[in-house]
Amino acid sequence: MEELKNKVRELLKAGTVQAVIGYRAGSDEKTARVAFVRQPDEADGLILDPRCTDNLAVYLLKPEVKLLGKLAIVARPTTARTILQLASENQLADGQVIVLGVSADGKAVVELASFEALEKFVGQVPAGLTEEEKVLLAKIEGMSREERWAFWQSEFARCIKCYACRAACPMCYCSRCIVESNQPQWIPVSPHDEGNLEWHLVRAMHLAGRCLNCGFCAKACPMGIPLNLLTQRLAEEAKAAFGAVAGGSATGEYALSMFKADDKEGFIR
Amino acid sequence: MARIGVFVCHCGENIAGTVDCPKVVESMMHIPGVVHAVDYKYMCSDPGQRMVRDAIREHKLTGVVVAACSPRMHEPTFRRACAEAGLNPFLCEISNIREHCSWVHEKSEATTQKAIDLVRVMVEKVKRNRELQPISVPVTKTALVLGGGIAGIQAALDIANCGHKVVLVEREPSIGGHMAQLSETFPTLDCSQCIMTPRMVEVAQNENITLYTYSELESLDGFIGNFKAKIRMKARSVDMNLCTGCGSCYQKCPQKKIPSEFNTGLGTRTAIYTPFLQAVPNKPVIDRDNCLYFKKGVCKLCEKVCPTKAIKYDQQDEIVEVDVGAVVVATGYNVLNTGFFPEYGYGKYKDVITGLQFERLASASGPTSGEIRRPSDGKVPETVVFVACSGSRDPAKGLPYCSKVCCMYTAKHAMLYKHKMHEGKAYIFYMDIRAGGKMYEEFVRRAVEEDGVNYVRGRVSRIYEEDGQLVVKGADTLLGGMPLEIKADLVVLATAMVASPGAEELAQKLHVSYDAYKFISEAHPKLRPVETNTAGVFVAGACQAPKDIPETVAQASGAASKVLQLFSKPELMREPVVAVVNRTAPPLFSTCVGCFLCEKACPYQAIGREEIKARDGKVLKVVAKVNAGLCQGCGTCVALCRSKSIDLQGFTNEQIFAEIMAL
Amino acid sequence: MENDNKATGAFEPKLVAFVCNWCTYVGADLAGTSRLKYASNVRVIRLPCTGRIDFMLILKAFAQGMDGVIVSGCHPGDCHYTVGNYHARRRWILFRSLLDFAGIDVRRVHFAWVSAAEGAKWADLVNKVSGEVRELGPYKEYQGLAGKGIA
Amino acid sequence: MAETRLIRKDALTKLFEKTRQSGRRILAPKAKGEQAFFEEVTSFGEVCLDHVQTRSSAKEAVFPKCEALLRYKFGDKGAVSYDEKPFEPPVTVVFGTRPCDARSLAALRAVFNWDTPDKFYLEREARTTIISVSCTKADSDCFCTSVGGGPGDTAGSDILLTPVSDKEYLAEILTEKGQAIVALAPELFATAGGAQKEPHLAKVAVQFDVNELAKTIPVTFNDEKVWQEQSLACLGCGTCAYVCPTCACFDIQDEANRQGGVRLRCWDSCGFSLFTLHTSGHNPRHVQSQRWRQRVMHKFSYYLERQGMLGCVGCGRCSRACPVDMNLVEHLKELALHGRNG
Repeated sequence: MEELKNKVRELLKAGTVQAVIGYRAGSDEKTARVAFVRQPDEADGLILDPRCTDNLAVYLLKPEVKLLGKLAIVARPTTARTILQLASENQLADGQVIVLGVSADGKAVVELASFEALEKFVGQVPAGLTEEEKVLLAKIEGMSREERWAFWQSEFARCIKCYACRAACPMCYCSRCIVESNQPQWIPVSPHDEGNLEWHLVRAMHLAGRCLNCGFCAKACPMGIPLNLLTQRLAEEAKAAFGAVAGGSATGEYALSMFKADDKEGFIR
Repeated sequence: MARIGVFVCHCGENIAGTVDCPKVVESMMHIPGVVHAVDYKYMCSDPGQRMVRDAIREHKLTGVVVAACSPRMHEPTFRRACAEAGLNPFLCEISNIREHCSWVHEKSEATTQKAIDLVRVMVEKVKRNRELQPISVPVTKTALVLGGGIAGIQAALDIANCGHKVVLVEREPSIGGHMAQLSETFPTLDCSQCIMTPRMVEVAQNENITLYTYSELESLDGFIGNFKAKIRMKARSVDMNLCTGCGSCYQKCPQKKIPSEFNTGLGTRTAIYTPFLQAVPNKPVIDRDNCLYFKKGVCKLCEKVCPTKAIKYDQQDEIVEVDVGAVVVATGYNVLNTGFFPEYGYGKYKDVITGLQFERLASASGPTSGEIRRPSDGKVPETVVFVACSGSRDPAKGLPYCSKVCCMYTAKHAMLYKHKMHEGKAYIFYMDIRAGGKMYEEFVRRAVEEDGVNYVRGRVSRIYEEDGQLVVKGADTLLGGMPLEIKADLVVLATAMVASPGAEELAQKLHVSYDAYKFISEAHPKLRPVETNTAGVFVAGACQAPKDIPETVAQASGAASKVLQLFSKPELMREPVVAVVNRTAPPLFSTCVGCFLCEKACPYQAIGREEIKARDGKVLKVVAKVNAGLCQGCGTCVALCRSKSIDLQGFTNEQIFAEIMAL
Repeated sequence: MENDNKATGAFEPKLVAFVCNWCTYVGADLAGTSRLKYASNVRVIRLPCTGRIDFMLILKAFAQGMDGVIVSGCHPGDCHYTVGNYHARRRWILFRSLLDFAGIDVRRVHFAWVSAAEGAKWADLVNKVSGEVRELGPYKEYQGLAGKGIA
Repeated sequence: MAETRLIRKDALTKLFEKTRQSGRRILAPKAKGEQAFFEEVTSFGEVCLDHVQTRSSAKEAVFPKCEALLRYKFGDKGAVSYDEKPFEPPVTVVFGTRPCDARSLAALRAVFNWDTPDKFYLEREARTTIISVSCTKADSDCFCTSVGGGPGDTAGSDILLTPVSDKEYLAEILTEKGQAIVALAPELFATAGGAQKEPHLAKVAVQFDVNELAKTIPVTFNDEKVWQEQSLACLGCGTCAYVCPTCACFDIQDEANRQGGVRLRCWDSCGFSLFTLHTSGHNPRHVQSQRWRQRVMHKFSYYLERQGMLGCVGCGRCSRACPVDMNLVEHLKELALHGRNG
């Protein structure tokens, strides 16, 4: 922890960066929240513990945050992968952000100034679903189709279309989301059942091959819809079908921008 | 507010026979925005087109839907008619109620309802059509001709003689193709090489033609007028610039027992070789699979004897890239693998040969210098049996199609044999005689009447050997299926013509379609016989379907004229079905967020990047930009774009969405 | 699209086909030229390439009351645009898996390669899909979404 | 009017039955995961009153997230015919609201009955009965007492139940609508005797002086820095507005197909950047700090000016639901301090 604070102080003192995005204590003992550290002494307030799960990469593209100057960011492996994925989608340039990579156990902190270093860093941490997540997915997959439909309908029925899932997702950076495209109006704006189903399917498809499974969308959902299951399912499919895993490199190929001549196609007549 | 006119064609009885056309018209009048709807017997006729033109003027139409046959038939017709009446042609759409409706369903209410639905869908689309302007693209006036047989040679010469550059690519070490292998040609019996070799030389001497032999197409990118071809020049192991073609090398080469491809395995060649004496270019290649040096690391005799030090063992394959505006595919054919009919004993009995092998036997330049001697013992055969349709017209075991040339060349073979061996007996087993062609029927009659060739109508069931003697077992159907056994000294199988090896891969490289037999598909079986479904790629000769020399030459000249037509103007007008990236009010400028995932997916590398700058030159945003010249309008980017910032003219999101909503 | 069989009152499925311009559309033309007969349930929407077929179109078709959807284009290797169908295929693989996971009946979404030469395959495809969807009955689940959740 | 009775907890099952038999639908908190949401229930057994606060507010009953304002059909040539059916929203009992939620109705009504009476809102409200349950516990996000409410506040409720023992609720029957519910099963309501609700109520500390805040907040209006700092973490999602019991902003959408369409009113949020976006591309509130300021100013300043009441009932939902832990009270205190210091 001291290591992190020292690094942050150093970076700010040297003027290498103007702000560091990290975590600080939140409203209660169970919560951590984002910190934008701009003075070396503010580094004292930084924390790094199991509460710190938000994918802070979402702030790297926020215009107001960009105005702070050059940024450093405290990144667990998932956030680091997010940064690489954003890089592969031309949203971040090499050297634009200094990443303070936190090892999976949350102890070691390494300064990663280039994408190459970041790639090595994430390469050491296996990506993919946890056993717990796999069990939950398998549970839904194990349902009959009618049960799955009923399950998701009951979940989606609560959706209020606040788009917190979109706001929290670092990969949802479109300057105009498809739901706001009204010529034509692809997805009904209204939070009725049809509009909700279409929104959640489209959101998931748009993240297919791009989702880093940080879980911020589900955490952000005020209605408790487990919508990260959808993107997890697609991530699993993309991995199984194409060997595609998002966030491995800054020049990574997007699973849907490429193909193999022998991609499986058992379902096509 | 849209003012749409709907024109429903009866197509005689073709549509009106199953679809209630007046009812279609009536239902259109209830759709908002439709101000005029009418049906007519033949909308594509002059009076029909006039109805469209008049209605555009009279009703101030902003869009036209013609409900008729497939847009592939008359979309250009009606778009032209609209343009003549002052309506942008891209405001006209065709609703296909013939091929997709009246021809495939019985007369019923449901069929009429389907027609109504299809037209309504198109009405909703056309309401959202925009005026578009054709895109002009520059044309590279160089043609790529693939295949150096008679088709390729003819096309190359025709194009080159009109002053355009041609790149001619041939897979073998020499041009000439199958025609160079033939002895005499039907129906004139003039010597094939006598008419072929001068044309080959003409190619070599034509300064507009760049010849790449022993080369193959590696890839073709781009689009009509602007292709980029990569050609793999296989390592010849001989420096073409240094070699004078003196022939010392192959005279000294110790590897002399290699079956000659040119002589269809009936003669031999050396490891360093030219396929035949009149080869163009007349410079050898080393067959590395058979060369002692390449196999065992010793020999190098050819290097020693070469007076110009032209032998280069370390030569590598080389890729050359050429910019071309058009491609003529003339890659020819192959003869059917005789493994198809083991009962004929090909491969088992040396004296059962193919028609092409007979050509070499009969050819003055062949392994027997034109004397017809059988392969097994060199004896001049006294009885020769020819088996027509070996594989052709045999859906059960062989191929369902007719190879078209076998009837004629079999007659020719029998005649050539009889001319050289007057006492010999020639039998031809045939199914039907197909001699449709100028002087063809007369030619066959001559074989029967003047040369005494015995035609037996029936199939051969088996060829076997009995006491060292070939026996052909068949039946004569004209004699009530009487079984027939003929003792033969030589049997010639008129094997079917099939696509040349690698035809499928080539078609895929060229992005042209091909049929079930890997013959390249023409764009239209009647009206566009030398075009393919890829603009700028034309087809000539037997790679399209089996055909004889006159037809091949005619088609090659046809393809050449299509190329010349393309080259006749500095620019080519293309349909504006291309993708565009949107523009919005500042500060957004475009909803494109610059992820460039479309850039990676575009099959044509048509998507680039554009900086949007403020007045002071500061870059505000980098967004995708479509190069309209490169874009072919597939729309893959559109489906990929999450924010729908890129759209495809002619098939916009708004249009397709409206079509679905109109279902 | 009004397609209920008025005479018998039996259920007739409503189908839409999104097809590419160069293979399946021409294949369907060929079925016509060959006067093959097939079920009249399907309405064809022509797009340049399967690569252009947005997955949204499939959702919108169901929302519009379709009981089944056909998506068809050139065989692998035959794409007029070289690789549009390969891109489409990847999209379908993921989208289909998502639909299934969300409980949407993937037996109502049919993907097929139909070449310009396969008029008979097209006719057969339409007949088969019509038959299969007829067996499944109207897509009540999806159609039932309309208006649901509006107070 | 107010009458006080006692009702046994186990009698609520019967009351629910009677209520439903009378044709009323009942909305009540139902547990889902770690949260509770207002949903339609068929029996008291489904109700969960264990949570300090439901995630979503009860405004859904009077101001649904998606509400049809108008339905129409297309005829020949697109001619429009309107569905003339009278507006008849369901007769509803909302059970288990907290006093803060009950109080929020006044704030909503102030908006919907302001310049032009909104028949949809007013009709729904007229047909809705609120049976609240006093708070016996609170959490750190609760601040009703800072904005004029309280854990046993009766404002806005038709009946207020306060648990006075494990088995009994003290029932304050506050309005005619409340009486009507009692009348469905008067035998369930016993005389109150001497039961008092105050000892059972949660203790909610006052966190700031709302009157002072009303004066100091406008001072900070032009202090861009403070708004920027406060909103730096804001992701611009609409969650705070959507869970807020008093947020009344809505968007109107027409959804139509070939046959006809419906005009819908859906919730909206001033936190969205598109909320104020003009067609020209100009956005008067073009940065998140301005949008955050709007939200705070609206609730604590503009509402007071225009409606004579606060636009906040202190339920704390926005703080609880915010995905990035933006805490309203914390920010309000900071603003008050800032304003005080000029």
